[in-house]
Amino acid sequence: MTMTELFLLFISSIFVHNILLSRFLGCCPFMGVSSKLKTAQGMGAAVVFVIVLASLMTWLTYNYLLVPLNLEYLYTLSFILVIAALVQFVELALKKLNPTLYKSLGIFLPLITTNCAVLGVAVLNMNEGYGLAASLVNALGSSLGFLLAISLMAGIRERIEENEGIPSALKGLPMALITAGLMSIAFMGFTGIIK
Amino acid sequence: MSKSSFKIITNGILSDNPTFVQCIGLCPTLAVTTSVANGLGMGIAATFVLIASNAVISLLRKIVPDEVRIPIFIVVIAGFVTVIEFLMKGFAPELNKSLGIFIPLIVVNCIILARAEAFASKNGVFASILDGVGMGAGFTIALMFLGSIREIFGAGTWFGNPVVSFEPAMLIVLAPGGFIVLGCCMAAFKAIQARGGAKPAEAGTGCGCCAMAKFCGKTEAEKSECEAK
Amino acid sequence: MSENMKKIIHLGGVLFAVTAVTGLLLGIVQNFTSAAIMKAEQAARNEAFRAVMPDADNFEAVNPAPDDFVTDVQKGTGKSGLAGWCISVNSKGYGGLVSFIVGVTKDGAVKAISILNHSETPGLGAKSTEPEFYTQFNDKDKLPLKVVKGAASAPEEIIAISGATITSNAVVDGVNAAVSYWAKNLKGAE
Amino acid sequence: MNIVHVMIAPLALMGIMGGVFGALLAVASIVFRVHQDERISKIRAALPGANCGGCGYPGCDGYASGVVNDGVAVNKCSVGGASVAAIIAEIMGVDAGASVPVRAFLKCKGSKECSPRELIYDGVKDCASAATIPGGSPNSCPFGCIGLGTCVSVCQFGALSMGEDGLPKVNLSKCVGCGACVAACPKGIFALVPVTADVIVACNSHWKGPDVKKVCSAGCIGCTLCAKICPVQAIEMVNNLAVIDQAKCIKCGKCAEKCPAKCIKTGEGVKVLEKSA
Repeated sequence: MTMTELFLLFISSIFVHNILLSRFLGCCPFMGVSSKLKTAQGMGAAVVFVIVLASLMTWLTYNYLLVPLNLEYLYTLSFILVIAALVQFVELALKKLNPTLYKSLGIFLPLITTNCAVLGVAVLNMNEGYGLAASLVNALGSSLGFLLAISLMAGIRERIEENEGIPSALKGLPMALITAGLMSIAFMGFTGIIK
Repeated sequence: MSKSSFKIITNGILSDNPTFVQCIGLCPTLAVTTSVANGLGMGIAATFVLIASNAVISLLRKIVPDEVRIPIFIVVIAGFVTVIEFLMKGFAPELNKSLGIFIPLIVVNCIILARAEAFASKNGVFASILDGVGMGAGFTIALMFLGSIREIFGAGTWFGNPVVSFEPAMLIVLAPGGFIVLGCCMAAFKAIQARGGAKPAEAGTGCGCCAMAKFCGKTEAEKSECEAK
Repeated sequence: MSENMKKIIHLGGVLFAVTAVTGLLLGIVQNFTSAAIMKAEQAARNEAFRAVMPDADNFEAVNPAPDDFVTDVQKGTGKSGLAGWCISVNSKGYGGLVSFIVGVTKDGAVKAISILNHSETPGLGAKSTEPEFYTQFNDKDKLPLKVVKGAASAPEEIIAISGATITSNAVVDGVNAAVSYWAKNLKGAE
Repeated sequence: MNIVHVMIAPLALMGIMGGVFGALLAVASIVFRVHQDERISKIRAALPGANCGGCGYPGCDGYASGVVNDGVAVNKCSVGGASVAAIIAEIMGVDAGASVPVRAFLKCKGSKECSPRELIYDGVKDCASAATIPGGSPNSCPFGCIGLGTCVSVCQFGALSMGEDGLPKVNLSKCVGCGACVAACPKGIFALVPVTADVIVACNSHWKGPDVKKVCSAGCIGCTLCAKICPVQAIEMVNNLAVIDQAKCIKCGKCAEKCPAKCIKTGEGVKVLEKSA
């Protein structure tokens, strides 16, 4: 994977194959946490941190534990075990080492364990057969895509809360879903920027 | 079947429908409902995993130390998901191909862990199994309902055989369609509930009402205040 | 320290037990289903190869020399011996890689092609999977192929999908690459 | 189909991974245990958890760590009252000390009949913004209650409700004395009054008599009669407004009878005392 290919992969995983808007990974927190911009960015930052770390750990697990013992079929079990343990470890470490960061970032950590995006990226890296560099670049790109999408969404939803024009049935989540649909159409415009 | 157990099942389908009321498990719901067959396949797979993991988790609930509660639940769920994956690969390859990455992702499907956390780790085996059946049925019905809407309008077919004459709107079957169709269905669901006099269950946007709130970092006061609503 | 040690052993032990038992069960289940999985995968692959090489019925892999287009080569032998080659190709389309198989007969003509997967724009590039595009490649012996718009005047011309010239070019380049690969390393092999 | 590969390998690998992670998490929970005085969590459990701030601390967590770390008085939780104070004292090994519960009291009788509303105010329905208009209040008496219910909306315990006479009513059984209404009222009409207080001046006006008479028939006109009649001199005139010192007051009620404007309320505290005693 040459440098240009890595860069193209980075750009495509942020915009073209945005993990939320075109791959549908990580929608539960995307809908739940995107009502306020500050919490959304906190969640996004926590997700970036966890996805990159998790992709590194899962890549090592797959290539140095599962493949040599040719137990590839255990990838689901081992990946999610690694991720759950990692998230719980990070939460404990963060609470002790940096309480202020824990206040803003840490409360999202338990939600991230069940976030489809983290395992999704890990499994995608495996399916595409990416090397270590490519896996990390894809992880970083996808998680930045997540941060971008959730921040945009939070910004829009904050404005939606104020205006009165929305019919009562659409208030809250239905409106958020339709907004996400329109954002997804916008992101479809990015296909093709990578030749 | 005693009255209360019947209630657990209907609770899973109607009043506590995971997709329309609790709004959890959105990832597969959006991605997989491009066709009814996919929706049905994912629904059945998720239901099997839900029932099996609920049963095992409620069996283990006494011996699980609290610090490692989440990893243990996840390992049990992952075990059953891998079993489903084997069965799918062996006996339903085309369904496996169309569902693709979303089979292993059943492990992190919020519904299953939420039910394990909120219900199975507190109730008996039989009640947990019933809850799994109820929630699974609710999820499957929601998936098939969305799947048929998207397939009829997006591809003009139903279960593969053509049904509609007009030119189907490709967008419905694509990524944005998922969001928009689910949004409209949820709005309709809320409107019907509102007009039907039943107090519209507040769609769980705040994390206070989410079944996963138990091990979320928020303080007790915020959550108790929301439950009281 | 013993109280902490007890806690470490307790937690480690419980998690060990649960994961070990799950691992064991999966091992057993995998053992029973692996035969079925192998068969299903083999069947799917063969069916894809047979689509492009109808008169061959078993295929064995030939380790391909590295090439930026060709990813896999299968030697198809039928009743009358060597029937042809199934060359899997990946070429850069509009939305990403388009991967397909090219059936090349033993005398170098393109028997047929079948698109495996792609991420082209739906409604445009995705039309490459529809018969009226890929059947144009059936039984093409005049090579290399060219993409034209509107109508094909000569046999080696392929009509591009309207609005998806990049995809059409990608497929034709892939086919030409497969044939040139065949000419380079597989010609005359028995 | 050797047994080792099929059965032992997955069992061993997953088992070892599970065991290692279990041990790792155990070590982490020990090494990273945040040193928190367990008394804080015990006190936090005893507190009602309404995070109302009545004790002057940011929520119950703030108060609990305050009690343990800064030695704050154990009876400041007005919501919990004496019972919670006793538990905390016992946790901290300190004596509870008398803590008299307080209740909110409206120092204004300027209802619609006594103080007619001249201006029609249709700005933002909130006392704080109504208090910013020139003249300080849409009502004739600038010290009086505006009546737009900010206090009602702020009260977490549903103890306040808007009366038809335009003044908020305090439901003494629900009021826990958290002081939210005192902070919210732009005119400072609400005051936290100890339950034992029985005689309280229900007016907030510092104008002289004639001006008060023009705007409100129930306002204190600063005639100082109550101060003179009081046998224990518990009443003091603070620029035309009578203020009763609850410590000295013997609750004889003479001032209430003497007051021409009838703006001294009696019998407020007694009802609550019987109930909560």
